[in-house]
Amino acid sequence: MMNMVKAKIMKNEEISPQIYEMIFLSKEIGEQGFPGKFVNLYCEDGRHLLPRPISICEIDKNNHTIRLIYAIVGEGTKQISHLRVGDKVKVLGPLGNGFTVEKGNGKNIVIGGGIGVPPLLELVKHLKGSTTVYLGFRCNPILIEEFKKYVDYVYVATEDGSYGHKGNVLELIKQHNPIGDRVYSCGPKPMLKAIGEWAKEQDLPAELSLEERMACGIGACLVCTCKTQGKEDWEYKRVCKDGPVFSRDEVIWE
Amino acid sequence: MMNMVKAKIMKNEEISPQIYEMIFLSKEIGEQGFPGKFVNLYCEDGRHLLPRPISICEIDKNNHTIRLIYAIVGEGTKQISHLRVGDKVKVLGPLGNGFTVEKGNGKNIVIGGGIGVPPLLELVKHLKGSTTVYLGFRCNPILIEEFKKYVDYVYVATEDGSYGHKGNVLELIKQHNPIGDRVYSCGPKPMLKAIGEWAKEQDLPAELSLEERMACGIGACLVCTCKTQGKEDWEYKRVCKDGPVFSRDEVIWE
Amino acid sequence: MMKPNMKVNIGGVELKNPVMPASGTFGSGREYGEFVDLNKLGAVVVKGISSTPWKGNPTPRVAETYGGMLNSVGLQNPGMEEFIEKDIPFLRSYDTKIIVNISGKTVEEYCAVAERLSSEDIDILELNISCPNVKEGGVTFGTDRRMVEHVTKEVKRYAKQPLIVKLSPNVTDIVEIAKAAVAGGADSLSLINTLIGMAIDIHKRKPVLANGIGGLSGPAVKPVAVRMVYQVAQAVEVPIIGMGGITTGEDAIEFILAGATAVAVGTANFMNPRATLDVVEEIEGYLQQYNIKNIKEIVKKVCI
Amino acid sequence: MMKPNMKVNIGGVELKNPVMPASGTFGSGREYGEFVDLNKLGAVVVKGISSTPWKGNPTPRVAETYGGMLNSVGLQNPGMEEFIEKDIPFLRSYDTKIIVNISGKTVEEYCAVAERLSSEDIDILELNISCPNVKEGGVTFGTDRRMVEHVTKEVKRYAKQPLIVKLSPNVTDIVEIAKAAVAGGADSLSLINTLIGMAIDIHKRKPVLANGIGGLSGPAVKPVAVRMVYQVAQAVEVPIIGMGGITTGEDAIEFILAGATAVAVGTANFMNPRATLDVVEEIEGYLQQYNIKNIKEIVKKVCI
Ligand SMILES: Cc1cc2nc3c(=O)[nH]c(=O)nc-3n(C[C@H](O)[C@H](O)[C@H](O)COP(=O)(O)OP(=O)(O)OC[C@H]3O[C@@H](n4cnc5c(N)ncnc54)[C@H](O)[C@@H]3O)c2cc1C
Ligand SMILES: Cc1cc2nc3c(=O)[nH]c(=O)nc-3n(C[C@H](O)[C@H](O)[C@H](O)COP(=O)(O)OP(=O)(O)OC[C@H]3O[C@@H](n4cnc5c(N)ncnc54)[C@H](O)[C@@H]3O)c2cc1C
Ligand SMILES: Cc1cc2nc3c(=O)[nH]c(=O)nc-3n(C[C@H](O)[C@H](O)[C@H](O)COP(=O)(O)O)c2cc1C
Ligand SMILES: Cc1cc2nc3c(=O)[nH]c(=O)nc-3n(C[C@H](O)[C@H](O)[C@H](O)COP(=O)(O)O)c2cc1C
Ligand code: FES
Ligand code: FES
Repeated sequence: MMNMVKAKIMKNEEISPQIYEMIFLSKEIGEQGFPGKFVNLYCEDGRHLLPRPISICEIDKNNHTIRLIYAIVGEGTKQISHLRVGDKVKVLGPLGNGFTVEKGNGKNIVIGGGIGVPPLLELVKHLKGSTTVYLGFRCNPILIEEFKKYVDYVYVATEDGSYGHKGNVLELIKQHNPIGDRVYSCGPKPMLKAIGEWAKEQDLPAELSLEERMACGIGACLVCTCKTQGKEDWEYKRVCKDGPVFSRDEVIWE
Repeated sequence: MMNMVKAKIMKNEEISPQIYEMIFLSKEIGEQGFPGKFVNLYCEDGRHLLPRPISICEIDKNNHTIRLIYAIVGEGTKQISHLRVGDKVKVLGPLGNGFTVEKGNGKNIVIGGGIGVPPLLELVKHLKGSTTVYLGFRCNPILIEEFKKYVDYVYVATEDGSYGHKGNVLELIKQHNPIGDRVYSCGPKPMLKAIGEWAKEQDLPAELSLEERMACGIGACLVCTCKTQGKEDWEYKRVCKDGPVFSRDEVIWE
Repeated sequence: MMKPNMKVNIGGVELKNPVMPASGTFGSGREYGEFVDLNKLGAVVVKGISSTPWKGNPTPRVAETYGGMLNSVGLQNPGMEEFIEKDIPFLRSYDTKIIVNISGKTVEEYCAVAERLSSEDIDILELNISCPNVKEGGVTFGTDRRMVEHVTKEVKRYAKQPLIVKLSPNVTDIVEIAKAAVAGGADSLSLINTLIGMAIDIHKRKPVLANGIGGLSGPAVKPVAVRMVYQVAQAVEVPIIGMGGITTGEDAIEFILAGATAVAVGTANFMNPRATLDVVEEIEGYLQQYNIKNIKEIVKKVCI
Repeated sequence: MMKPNMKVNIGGVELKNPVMPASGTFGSGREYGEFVDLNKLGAVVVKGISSTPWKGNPTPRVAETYGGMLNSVGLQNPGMEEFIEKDIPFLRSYDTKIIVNISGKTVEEYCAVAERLSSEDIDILELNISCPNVKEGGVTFGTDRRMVEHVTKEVKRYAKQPLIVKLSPNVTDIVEIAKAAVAGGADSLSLINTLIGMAIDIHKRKPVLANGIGGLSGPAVKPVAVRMVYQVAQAVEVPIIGMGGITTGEDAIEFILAGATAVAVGTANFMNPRATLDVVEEIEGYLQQYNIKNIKEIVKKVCI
């Protein structure tokens, strides 16, 4: 069940250069939220018509609040960053399929890159068994201490070397060569592709959360497709509705 | 000299149903303002591109503030009414020619209708000689006490009879048959047309402030024309630049 | 206050009100059905259907523009058999009319779809000869008056249901095209499809859409759409379904005054999932405000 | 940082930078001269000039639309004699190029204006065969390929200055029209003029414009304009002046990447009287950001 709400903003602050944290109040979205799902935020500035999809970073079911972390990359996210505490934001959600949280134990390898890191926070809170987290950033890492609250091992790579390993997260993983039962990942396309290939080599199942430009966000308009392996031939699936989380075998990388 | 400024809003309040008063700070516009001139306000909401022309109601040269009175009639004025004290509003002005304020004495007859009343307030402050003011409203008259501060005779007509004469302002004038040397008027087109004809019958010079839909507001685009009598033939003049104030003989009513 | 009569008639089919989604923006109604009671719409118009499955264009398929958007979906659809099997029973469970938008790469393909659908339980067919996002068929049929008449006439031979022809705005003379469709036997016309546009990412120095160009829709195009509906309404007798940038009931009234009997809501769904229903209610509000008892009283009632 | 080279060449005339106002939105530069140093513009393009004074259309002549506007000025102008007397000396006092937009009701009138101006001190002529707001001339010349070639060829016989032909977007095939203008001898093409649109006041139930229909301009039309510039640039060799919704330097870069050698700023002036100059500075900023030394390096450099 999706909800269209005008949600009260409890927080909307810059937490790192050009990175904002928003917390808004919504009982409905809070109750139905799930790791890997996302919401649509609407700018309502008259000029930008399409919603901005943002992943759920954390859900507080007791306080009915949803936390988002978003980067200012263009006009829409800039508009959204101007909203003040107490203002209402138009939100549609929760949307998408979310990650499959394994019921059983086992070893989880969770890999995030850049602005793909936030949705993994809610994920690790739900995972059973033991979890190792790898996070990659260009610079200015975020959320590291928070991940450490829930998992024992958090490894970080930064491209500028300001924190942890200097370089990208895949190098770090290949160095560590971690043993695990499954992989969860979210981040930029090239990283996901590499993670997918690595997981395949290791023969690990992997769930990858993709991004694509969207319009409706609910599966009706078919603009957000990604190439996947169908039964016989390849087919276009909808990132917003059939995803954003796909298994590594499904995705056909271009 | 026109100025494009981001002016700080000192006041923006509803003073009567659907009628707002805005006061903003601008030294430049304050210094060059003059009765009958107007300013362009920009909505800056992304969707409404064209400026909204609003007449100057009062100028406080000491405090560098400009006062406007405007009615909410559509989306643009509604947007503008949402601006808060301390916000900045984009303003271009002062624009247009303004009224000719006679240097000499004599009897001035000033006639306003509806949202055409506010610009006459700054005018009466500048007039020499004796001045009689006639104001017409549908209902909810505004600014009456303020006019009384500057002139001895203020007569009011309201269509619903809630204040003063019940009916329109022209009836009131025809009843009074005031004697004067010149007429100044601002209000809806049908009223101005009637005032123009009445002034002609009485053989009084009259200055009428017109309204027309505008784009540039400075005389460049030729969208705001009104039909006037030229030397030989009729011609279209620009309300924004050649007006908004025209003499009664110039205007050709349709 | 008494509810105004909102019923309108398209090619002999009575719709309970003049509002429907625009093809391609509403899937087959399943997704938006979570926000909108489909029983309350005049009709549901489904996305373009072809004889065999079409994959559509590569992604990205959408670019936001000032007050509008470009899409280059390219008529991705599962083909008529899957559509018939899955979507018709779903839609028939609602008390609304079903309008199926049909696509083809050749006149024969259009005819094949029309023929196959003629025995199915659907109410109206809409012939899309105006999609700018496919190389063959689509807009190439819709911009030449002889082709418009020809394809309409051919499809009409196979269609059992009334036929709407959907026109492209990317033409010099929309009236000529509209007349050609009517000459070919169209029972109704819908307009406008999208304007052809392009957006370039100046940092990557390449088009935002993988396909290069795409179709412009949304509020930005409304003045062009209203003008075309007006011009066509002056020239033909068949009912017109107006669309292009409708986001509110006020927008819909503009089209109706210009000459549209019914209206479709497209891009606005993406801005507001309840848009179709909001438009129904706002049209009703306008009629009540002016004490108009029957919506037909204002069709084409703009005074020039 | 070194200033990039912004010089461009239109039909043999060198402009110091690629930015000019769009005809009809800037008068003859006097009014906007209070906000913008005209010396800093590549050229000033004046409003459409005809042989005798034209009164234009009745008011209202403007309607605001979503992200755009409609105008129906109808080429009001004082005629060429008054223009020559009053405006040329004013403009010549600035260090910028003068482009005169010419209008006519007949081929003969266009030719008469071109002939009269050929002996005047102006740099370039722009032939407006695309105004949607006049009954005769204007858009009727601009939508038929044979007429476009014919009128261009005729005017070319009288014009001493290089000739730009300004194209209408209200056509099925912009490339065909562009090729016709070039075949007629156009030294450059400018596009787009306005799209034909309409807005209806639903409370008065009549068009907002006294003229009924008008020309749509502003950011709303940009995707259509960029697409047409792109298509035309792929097909002809002459320099293109791109316009339609440019409000920022980023918008201008989009047109330049699509294939425009220069750009014109129209409706944006009404939103921001400094718009032309802001666009100059923002283009410069973009070139510096990417360390591009000469603007010519990016003309038509969109990769598909
Ligand atoms: C399922 C999903 C989850 C996401 N989660 C997050 C998140 O948690 N935090 C975060 O910062 N960002 C997230 N993104 C990316 C975010 O949606 C874009 O950064 C944002 O839409 C950009 O909007 P803009 O107006 O600032 O940029 P502009 O470039 O001005 O936007 C123009 C258009 O392109 C679209 N667009 C631009 N970049 C992207 C992108 N990377 N992905 C999808 N659409 C894009 C916009 O939605 C808009 O329609 C997510 C995207 C998807 C699809
Ligand atoms: C010289 C001049 C002085 C004015 N002074 C005042 C004043 O002091 N107080 C006041 O309340 N109003 C004044 N007006 C009218 C005011 O400009 C309009 O009411 C306002 O622009 C409406 O904008 P909107 O977006 O709310 O309405 P909408 O109807 O949504 O506006 C749509 C478009 O029409 C134009 N428009 C609509 N109504 C008018 C109108 N009556 N005159 C001109 N353009 C219009 C708008 O500017 C806009 O471009 C003046 C108009 C002019 C020309
Ligand atoms: C994403 C998208 C997909 C579309 N797909 C179709 C289609 O399959 N068939 C069709 O006839 N029109 C299609 N259209 C055009 C719309 O039906 C409509 O004519 C157009 O978008 C104008 O209306 P709007 O401005 O309200 O969106 C599509 C439009 C969009 C935005
Ligand atoms: C008020 C107005 C008047 C115009 N007058 C003319 C004209 O006289 N001659 C002409 O060739 N184009 C004229 N145009 C068209 C513009 O030059 C330009 O082609 C069009 O507006 C698109 O650019 P824009 O979106 O930046 O405004 C006019 C446009 C507007 C808005
Ligand atoms: S965004 Fe519409 S189907 Fe995914
Ligand atoms: S509004 Fe442009 S000339 Fe008056």
